[in-house]
Amino acid sequence: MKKLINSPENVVREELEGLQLAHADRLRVSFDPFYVVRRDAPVKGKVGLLSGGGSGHEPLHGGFVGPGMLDAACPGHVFTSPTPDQMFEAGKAIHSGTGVLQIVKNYTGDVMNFDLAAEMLREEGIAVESVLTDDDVAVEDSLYTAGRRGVGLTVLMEKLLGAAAQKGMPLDQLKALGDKIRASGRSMGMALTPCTVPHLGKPSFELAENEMEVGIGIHGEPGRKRMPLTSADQITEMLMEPVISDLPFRKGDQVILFVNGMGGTPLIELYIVYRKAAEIAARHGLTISRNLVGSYITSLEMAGASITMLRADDALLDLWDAPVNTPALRWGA
Amino acid sequence: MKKLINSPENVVREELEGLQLAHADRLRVSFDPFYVVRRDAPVKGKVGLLSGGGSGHEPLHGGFVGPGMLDAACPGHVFTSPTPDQMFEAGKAIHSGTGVLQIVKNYTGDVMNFDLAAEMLREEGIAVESVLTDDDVAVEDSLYTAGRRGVGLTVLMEKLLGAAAQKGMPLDQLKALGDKIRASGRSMGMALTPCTVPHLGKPSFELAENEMEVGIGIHGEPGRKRMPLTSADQITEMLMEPVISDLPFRKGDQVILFVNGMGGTPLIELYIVYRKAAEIAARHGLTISRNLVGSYITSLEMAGASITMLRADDALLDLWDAPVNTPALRWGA
Amino acid sequence: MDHLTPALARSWILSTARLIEQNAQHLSDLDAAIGDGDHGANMSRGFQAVAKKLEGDAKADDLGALFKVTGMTLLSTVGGASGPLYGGFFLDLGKQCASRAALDAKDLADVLDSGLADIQRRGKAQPGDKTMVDALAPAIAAMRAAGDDIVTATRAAADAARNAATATAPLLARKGRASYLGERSIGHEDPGANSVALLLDALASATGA
Amino acid sequence: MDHLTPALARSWILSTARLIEQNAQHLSDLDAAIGDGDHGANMSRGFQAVAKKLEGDAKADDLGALFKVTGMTLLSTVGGASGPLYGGFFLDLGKQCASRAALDAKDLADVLDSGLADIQRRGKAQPGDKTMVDALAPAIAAMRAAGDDIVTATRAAADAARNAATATAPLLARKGRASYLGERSIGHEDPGANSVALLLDALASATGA
Ligand SMILES: Nc1ncnc2c1ncn2[C@@H]1O[C@H](COP(=O)(O)OP(=O)(O)O)[C@@H](O)[C@H]1O
Ligand SMILES: Nc1ncnc2c1ncn2[C@@H]1O[C@H](COP(=O)(O)OP(=O)(O)O)[C@@H](O)[C@H]1O
Ligand SMILES: [Mg+2]
Ligand SMILES: [Mg+2]
Ligand SMILES: [Mg+2]
Ligand SMILES: [Mg+2]
Repeated sequence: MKKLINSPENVVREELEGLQLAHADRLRVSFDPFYVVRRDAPVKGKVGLLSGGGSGHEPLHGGFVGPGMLDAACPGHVFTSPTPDQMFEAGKAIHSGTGVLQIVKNYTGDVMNFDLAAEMLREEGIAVESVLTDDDVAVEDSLYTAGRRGVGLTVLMEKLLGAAAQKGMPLDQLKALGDKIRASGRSMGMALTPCTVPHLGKPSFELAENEMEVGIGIHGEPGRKRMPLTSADQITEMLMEPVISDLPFRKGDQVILFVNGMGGTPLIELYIVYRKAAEIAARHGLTISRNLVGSYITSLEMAGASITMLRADDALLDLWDAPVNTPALRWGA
Repeated sequence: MKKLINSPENVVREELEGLQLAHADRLRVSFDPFYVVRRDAPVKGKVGLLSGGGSGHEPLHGGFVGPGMLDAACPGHVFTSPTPDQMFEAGKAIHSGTGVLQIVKNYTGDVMNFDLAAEMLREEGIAVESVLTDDDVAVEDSLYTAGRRGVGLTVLMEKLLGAAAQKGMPLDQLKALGDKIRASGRSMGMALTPCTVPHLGKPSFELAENEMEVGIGIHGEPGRKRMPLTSADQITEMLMEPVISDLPFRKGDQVILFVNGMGGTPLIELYIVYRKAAEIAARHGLTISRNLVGSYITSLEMAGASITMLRADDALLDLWDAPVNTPALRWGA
Repeated sequence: MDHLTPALARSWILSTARLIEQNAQHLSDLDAAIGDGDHGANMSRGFQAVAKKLEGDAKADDLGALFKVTGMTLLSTVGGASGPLYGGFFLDLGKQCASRAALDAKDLADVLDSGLADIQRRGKAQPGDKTMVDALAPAIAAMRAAGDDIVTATRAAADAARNAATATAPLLARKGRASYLGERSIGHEDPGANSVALLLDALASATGA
Repeated sequence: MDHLTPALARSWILSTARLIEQNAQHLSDLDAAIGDGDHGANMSRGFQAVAKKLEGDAKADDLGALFKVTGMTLLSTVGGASGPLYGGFFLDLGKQCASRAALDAKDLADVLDSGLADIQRRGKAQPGDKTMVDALAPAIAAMRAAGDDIVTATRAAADAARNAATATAPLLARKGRASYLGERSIGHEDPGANSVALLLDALASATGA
């Protein structure tokens, strides 16, 4: 295991210390329990936006705390859902009287821990709503699984709801908007290499030099199928096709196209994927109204990429364009 | 070799196609010869800022083209300096009558090719100046080497001169400012893993599971010394100490601290390095007035990090804070 | 020995902590095969915290308080799917035992059954879904079938849990992360079923000691 | 055969392109050891472009034009350090030959010496710095020493370049990327010296054919 760390136990704490030192102008970090919060929280008259999940997906979620996006983020241990006391304390810290909206990726652990936190917050008299992301088309959505995983759409959800909350949208409307976004976005990812969770010290799965794993999530879990490694163009087809046909996206749709790196894949390769994804979108008569290319929701140092598409009307595009000022996503401010 | 590419020969062309498709609002790409240029070039009354170098360091330089930073960037093949005809055509495209400033990393090939381009541009009656970056303290700067390499400082140089050019600073003053920045910044880097140049298909060097390479540049060349892998804190000391003592940075200095990832190192580790770097800076009585944490000047998928420090007065800090709107660096716009 | 007293319950929890610690790597290895490889770390972090809490806490001298502090601590330290499930399980045990000095074998089975119901309410897993439920349900059944002697009953439960954990291998996972693997989850034992087997092994040791 | 005619010069360049192509991997391997591993790719990209240019260009029928088009093409296709050095070298040859129909052995040595000077002016390398200069300089000296027969002279130059390229191994690099390695550059042959050896081998083949 080759990592720039001091000890596996201290990875999350030390990362948070670095995050706080680097961005003290925008955020502060609570260390007991762990959460990252806007420096100016609670923001008067604004619904508090709360997210979180296992660490190892940086910049998600801590790097998205700031004006125009999240009010607080709760990091768990690496690839492990955070605990309810974190969301409970963070929720209280960001509640300004207008309630708290939780953005939760659909993983059994995340859902149960956020649910517990919501109960605890409600007992304090705080109105809480939750929005799920479950955009990963690699998972068969049926009664017989834990349901689709929340992956790349989470980044777009946090940006869009962040903008809406910043504009003063009340809790129930935010919840409805979140559900609409949830219903309008789909993702699929693949890996060229596994990643190594620090305290395990060995790769999460094995892949031969000529193999890739298609349909991975973001937790270093193996994917749905293992295949011979092929070209970027073919891989992009393999990701785009199920994304498009699942929603389905239809001729004439405006979309936000998000090409995401899993952590160890350089930007040069993401643009090669973007090129093909844009070509495929055009072939289907889709208009790419906005895009995002980079490593925003990662699996440690895993090499690979995921593609997320969100059908977006003009109102969503306005929210996308609204100013955002976080460590990892910033424009207009 | 596991990469999201189609064929080694087409990596640069296809990456540029993706870059153009994703950022057509800000830039366009010339394919014969290769260069990336601001969509609104030439910008009236503004000195044209031109840089370039081998590909494989993305987002450097193409990702830094846009208002407040570069007017054009010339990408060579992977890890190979671009050719003079590229800089010649790009230089003509961005010249609005007030001349062109070249930002050149100090590598034999880059220097010679940019020099040839400058000669060609001058023959066209265009005023050309060049600023070198040679901030890598890992290289002994003596008569007996090619001199220090230009590494991380290049990113800061492009941002700062970009802001100054945007404000209308004339060519000779830009050149002087560039020389001042050159004299005020130092860097050092290390690698945990090598990288693989696409057309070579095998790693640039070999490193055992318990080894690291200290004093690497950004071209996949082996570093100055190979050592047993140690903790992030000790590695950070190993990078910071020579950076501080070389300039030297002195108690009371204001600095911009830049912790850079080499491409395959996740953000979580960069913040662990930042944490220690900030602590060391404080120990030396340095004030970190601004910082940058992320993978901005990379070596393909190499895992590792570099640290750059630049002594900055208030005028430089103002330039740092000025709006910038490029694919990879953006704020205030 | 025919009752689970607060002293025995405390030794149950502490001995679970020790067993989890010894088997953490194995639990994580099982989780790496069909999940994300953190089950051992999660459980060991949680039970180490519980052990520390109990060692420094003389107040937890009745069953209700003991299980409550165990549940609260697991809830705030384990995380993942197993945190709320194990945490909720012990919180439920705490509620059931609030006013009881000790449990006989039948009480114990009832209380565990209530805890199991809490796990199923929260996680919505049915027997056969390849989760911790698959070890806990047959263990409680075996405990009931074994009669009134608590030593025999808990040993029977431990054996049943162990066998049931092994028997999760051929199942197709329908809950938790392993369900993402579909057919590929077949052939691997469920990590949570294995940690349940340790929990019940510790219970048998505690009552049998 | 006592002159380098345009036809022979053309066959020199084309045969260089072939030799570079055959040895590209080897040149890159040498460069990987002490540089960045692209010398073979750079040179082969450049000389393939030159070959294509020459095959489609009947006009380059005098020495001056032939070398000029070679230099211009290398300059705009090779990149790296070797691009300006080889490009400038051939541009200089082109200038020297502007009004000459053919070169005898002595002329050829003079012209190559001028090209070498251009390389040194641009790259500031001295003999012993472990660069292409270390192969080119002794090759020209051997050519002069071998007398008037161009076949003998170019064969002597090729042999000297080959030996000199091998002899760069023990040197400490002082120019180019290899200089960053300091002591670690010792023990590896210089890639550029090796491509010069191929260039002169091609010259000997062209005149001797
Ligand atoms: N819905 C559920 N109901 C019951 N048990 C579950 C459920 N989901 C997961 N589990 C149990 O949790 C175990 C995994 O726990 P752990 O690895 O700690 O959490 P995570 O899956 O979040 O990484 C599984 O082996 C399974 O026994
Ligand atoms: N300053 C110099 N003078 C002469 N030759 C040089 C100089 N710098 C580099 N070279 C030659 O160039 C060769 C490397 O070329 P190449 O690998 O194509 O370029 P780069 O070093 O830019 O990757 C070296 O082996 C050396 O012979
Ligand atoms: Mg987990
Ligand atoms: Mg090169
Ligand atoms: Mg797990
Ligand atoms: Mg080279």
